[in-house]
Amino acid sequence: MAQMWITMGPQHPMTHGLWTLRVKVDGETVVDTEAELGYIHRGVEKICEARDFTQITPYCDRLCYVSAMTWANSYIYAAEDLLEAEVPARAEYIRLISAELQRLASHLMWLGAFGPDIGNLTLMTWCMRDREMFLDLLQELGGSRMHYNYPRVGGVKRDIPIGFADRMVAKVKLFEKRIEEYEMMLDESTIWLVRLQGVGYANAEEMVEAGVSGPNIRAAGVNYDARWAHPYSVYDEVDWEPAVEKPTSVKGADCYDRYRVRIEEMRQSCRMVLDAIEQIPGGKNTNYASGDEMIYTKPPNRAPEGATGFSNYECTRGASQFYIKGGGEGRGKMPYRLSIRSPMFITIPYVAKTMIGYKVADIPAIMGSFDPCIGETDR
Amino acid sequence: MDDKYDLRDWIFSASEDLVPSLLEGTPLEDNAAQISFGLATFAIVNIVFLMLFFSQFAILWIERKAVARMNDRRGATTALRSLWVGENGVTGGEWWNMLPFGLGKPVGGLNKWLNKKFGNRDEKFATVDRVNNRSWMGYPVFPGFFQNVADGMKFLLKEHMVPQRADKLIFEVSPFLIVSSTLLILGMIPLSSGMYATNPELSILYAIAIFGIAPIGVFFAGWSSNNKYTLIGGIRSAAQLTAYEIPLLLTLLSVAILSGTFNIVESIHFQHSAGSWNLFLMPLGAGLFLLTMIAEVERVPFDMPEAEAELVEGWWTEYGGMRFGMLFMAEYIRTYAACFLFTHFFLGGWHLPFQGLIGQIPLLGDAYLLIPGAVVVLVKSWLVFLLVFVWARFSLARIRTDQILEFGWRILLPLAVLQVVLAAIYRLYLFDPTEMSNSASGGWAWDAFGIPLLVPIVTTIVWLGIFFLFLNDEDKSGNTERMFHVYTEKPAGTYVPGQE
Amino acid sequence: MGMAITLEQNVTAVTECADAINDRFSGSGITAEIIQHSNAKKYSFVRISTPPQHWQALAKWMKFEIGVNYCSMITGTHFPEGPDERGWDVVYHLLRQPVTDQLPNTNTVFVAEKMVGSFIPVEFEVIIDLPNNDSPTVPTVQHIWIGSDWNEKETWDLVGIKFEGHKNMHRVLNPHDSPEGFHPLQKQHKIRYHDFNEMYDDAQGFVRKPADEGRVK
Amino acid sequence: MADTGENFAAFNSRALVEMVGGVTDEALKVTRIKQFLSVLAGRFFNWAGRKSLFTLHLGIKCCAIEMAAAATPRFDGDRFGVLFRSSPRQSDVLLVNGPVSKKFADKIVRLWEQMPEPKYCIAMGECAISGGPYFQSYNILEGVDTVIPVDVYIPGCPPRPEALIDGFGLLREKIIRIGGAPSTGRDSDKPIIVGDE
Repeated sequence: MAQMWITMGPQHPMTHGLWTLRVKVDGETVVDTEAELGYIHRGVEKICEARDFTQITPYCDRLCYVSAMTWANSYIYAAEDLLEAEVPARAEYIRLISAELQRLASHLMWLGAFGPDIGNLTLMTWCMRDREMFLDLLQELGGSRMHYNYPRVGGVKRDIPIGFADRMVAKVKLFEKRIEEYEMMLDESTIWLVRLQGVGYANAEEMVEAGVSGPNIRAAGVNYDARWAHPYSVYDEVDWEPAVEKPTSVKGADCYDRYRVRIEEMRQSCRMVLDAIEQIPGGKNTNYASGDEMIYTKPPNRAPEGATGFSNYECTRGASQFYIKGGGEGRGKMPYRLSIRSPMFITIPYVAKTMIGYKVADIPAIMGSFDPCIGETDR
Repeated sequence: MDDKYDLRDWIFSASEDLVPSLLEGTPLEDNAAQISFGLATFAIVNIVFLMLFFSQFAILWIERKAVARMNDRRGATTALRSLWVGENGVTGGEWWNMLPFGLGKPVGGLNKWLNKKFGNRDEKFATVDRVNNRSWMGYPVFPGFFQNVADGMKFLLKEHMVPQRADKLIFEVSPFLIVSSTLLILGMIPLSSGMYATNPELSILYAIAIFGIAPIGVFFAGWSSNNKYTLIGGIRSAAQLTAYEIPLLLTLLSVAILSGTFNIVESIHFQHSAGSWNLFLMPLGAGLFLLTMIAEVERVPFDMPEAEAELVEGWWTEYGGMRFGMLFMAEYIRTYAACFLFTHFFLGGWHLPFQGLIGQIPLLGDAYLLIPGAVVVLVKSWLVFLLVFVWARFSLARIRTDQILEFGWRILLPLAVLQVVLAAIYRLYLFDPTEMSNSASGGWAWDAFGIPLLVPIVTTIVWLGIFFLFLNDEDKSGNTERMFHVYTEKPAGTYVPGQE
Repeated sequence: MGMAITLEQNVTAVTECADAINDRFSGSGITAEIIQHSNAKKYSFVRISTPPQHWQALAKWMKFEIGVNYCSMITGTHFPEGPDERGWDVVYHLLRQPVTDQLPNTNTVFVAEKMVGSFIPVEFEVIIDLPNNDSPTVPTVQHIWIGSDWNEKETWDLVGIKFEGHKNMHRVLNPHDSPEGFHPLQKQHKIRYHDFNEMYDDAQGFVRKPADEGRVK
Repeated sequence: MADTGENFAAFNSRALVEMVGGVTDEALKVTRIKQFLSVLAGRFFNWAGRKSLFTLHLGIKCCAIEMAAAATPRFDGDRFGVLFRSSPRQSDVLLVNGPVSKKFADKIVRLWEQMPEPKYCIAMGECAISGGPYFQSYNILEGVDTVIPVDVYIPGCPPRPEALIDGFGLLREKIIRIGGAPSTGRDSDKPIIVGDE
């Protein structure tokens, strides 16, 4: 059969969002690919130039629709760099807990979307079922199911409610058992293994060269994580180890490694929040009023002339970075330029090239294993 | 043993009695025999077909609800009740007044009474009302059964669309090719020895031949839609069905060898007369049959032609409206037919489990034997559908195309040949034709060394042993190339270089 | 217990890098200084400012001599009212990551506190000031860091900074049929706000809803 | 008999056909079977059409996640016959769950045109209604109703899955009213808005 181009997207079950993958196939084999982005480009960077530093947080929530909390935190660290704000220790702990709960929810969403990619429909509902547990917990903090607008420059919006700690511990412990259930269903299914193993190799140096980060790199056997390499929050005080996979081939990490590393990351997140809630300064069953100095320090609301802020944050899909230029006459309350680095914007073109040589049926497996999120990609 | 309720005989004898007496004195008198035969055949064909066709809604319902339960959901809950309570209290006006002659008045009265009795009762929250109109006083009756009816009827309403650059003739014809060939399968499936539309001598061959027509329609459909997804889906379908047709044929050949007939009804009689269902004599064959059938009807894990993840909806992407509804229905009829064939070939058709033993118990045994054969067949095939097709579909992932083909050609085909050889050996050397008996208690043709039913018991145990052997044969540390083996580090991150 | 790079490690590595750059490129207009973040753990990073003509040389040197292997983001900014020598600037954020290929069945789990030398992750910020004219141009580093490829495309698409020598430059976020020279993050484009309705008139002919016509938001 | 052009038969076929036809017409008129059938069948088909709303599996932005959540255990839209199909040919409802950018505008119109009538459009979330938080953006349309006629608006950012399910309920209510009317000729002046009781 002659070679032909197939356009997958923008509306396609494989894309997990709105983008187009153009695939050149020779029979069932992928020969060439092209990624086409920008279908939900909203111009957030432009809009944020007309918002003050508190008003930007909701936009950062909406950058990535499955990990709102981590993106908001990422922005907040950049704004704190710009505004030179001090953050109380309790607020840092709460941020860590909220970010890790969000990471659990995000990875569950990923696993749930990855299941139908491979053809396993039950996985979707099971993962979404468990995701609801963490959304409930986050809802207790932020008041909304998805977009919390929770962190503030200089702290967090409000304290953890009374009883949150117990509910969270119960749910996280239940979830640790559920992870074993997933592993039982997936790792012991030969079909799952033959679909993922040996498919979609990507090695570490190539990925770093191309700008891939986060779990996708750790799947290739290298422990590199912004949480310890460019430390923020209190990750050095809680009990965790980075989740790293052993690659089984010189070719690097395959889809199975990327699946495993996220499962392990969920375990580590569980471990982290369980430890953090015990260590939290001020006690886990106290509730400070919002604005209390335990959870919030009022930052200066104007940035000095010519100041910049930068944060390197380990989001659920990799390193998200914010770079804010502040200052300027009359504009001290708003950023002069806010730039967002999205991990998936750089990863998706790379993944598209990774698919070359595999079968058409492997496209969703490879694409899904890298966990694309188009909200952050197109900004 | 024949089913007690010989519907076919009743209808034919009734027709033979009635028709000549009715036609007496008319010019058609000479042809009374043919006419009575024709009428009786028409009646039985319709009865059987309608039974098969409407019991298909049960299949759809079983799948929908079972899947929902596996997914921790509740599943469809649509009830007919909203026909008169409307939605959210909106009933579309007093439609009964639009009926002429005031004939709708009693309907209107009834409707008002029903609304008052079972309708929404102005709950405090409107949403409670909205949600509640799916049940009768809070008790759902066959919840969601009518969802599939609604789906089917809705397709009738939809606009018929043909893609502009499609090959219009083939695009229009291929759904009918698929559907009509699928309906023909139902023609020769017996519901019991007294309830079948037709019983050709070589009905097994007929079933396979008919099963082989639909793939052509699938390929036509995929090609004529002028869409790359459907094209790939159609080609995948053709490749896959070709690969799996041969093991399927060989498996059925072994069934035919074992029971010594190419007729479905006779092979069912054989299972009872010889004393053991084929399932226990050829577990390998049963497994092969199910695997190949899942591939034939294109369900997970062999649903590559409709792989939703990469091929949108596979070869039927471009079909909408009733064409899609018919294709959807045809797929379920094929699945249903596969369940029936499994029931007939391996589970003893209309015979009850342990019919010979339980039937000898006084009173209880008589009551046991009173269960109609059609009910037994339906229940068995629903169970096969539920335990094999639905369960597999919602707990397994999808295999890749090349893996499907490799599995079919390199694993299933040799196994099917092995099964043929085994069946011949069983028939020639382990089978005692003198012990066959078509009585209610059945025969004992599979005894060996004087031990009753030794052959099926040993066969089953041996194959179960082999199955468990393969199940636990994973060498987790030996193979570093990891294909097919779970080899992951756990817990991650505990490995420190230089400390091992 | 969790791990993290300590402040001493960070300061050591940052100082080493800054000194190396200052030594190597002294007198060419390239300066490296150590800046401390004022958020989180108050870590430091290297801020380099370079004239555009030396950027490729600097980039190559950084990649192969001090192991900066990761180009994470590129930010272009428009200063329409800025001085003549700084009408635009381009900021590169680069990272040094101790990532290497792994042999099968091995992995590298770093103990952060024990890392030394070039293994310590460092953050770089490269600032290139461009003169205030209509065609800001920077030499591309697409061939040095593959990761900068799409970043540069995005920067050109949104801000309009031209990357000299970039192959296959095309719009990535804006529609392909956007008018030539339309780069929305340039400051002459106001957002649709209050009185600025000119952004409604676009090439594809999308207009406001009839009901909203002339309404001020 | 020579053909004189006259027909001497007592009952010629044309007269028979005319008579039978006339009688049948009269009978149909008198018994008003057509009216019976149209009312009853219309009622039944309307029920089918509103109970089975297949939704196009189109995920644009945040609301897509809530759309997925609405199909999963806690909310379970399947209870109400809401299924997601990937092909526009097999869907009845276009659920626009995110901002429509200029790049996507003609694509979504094409998707809409690929869906067979009767079809319905639900604008889910602020972005699809009016551009939402991005109303000032240079690349976002002011709501999907600038390009597609919308039947139901579900406000929220994002609306909770319950709101989505309620939106489907209100769409059913609307279908009772409009039946299988083509999407071009509907009363778009009276949009249905969830929560606007």
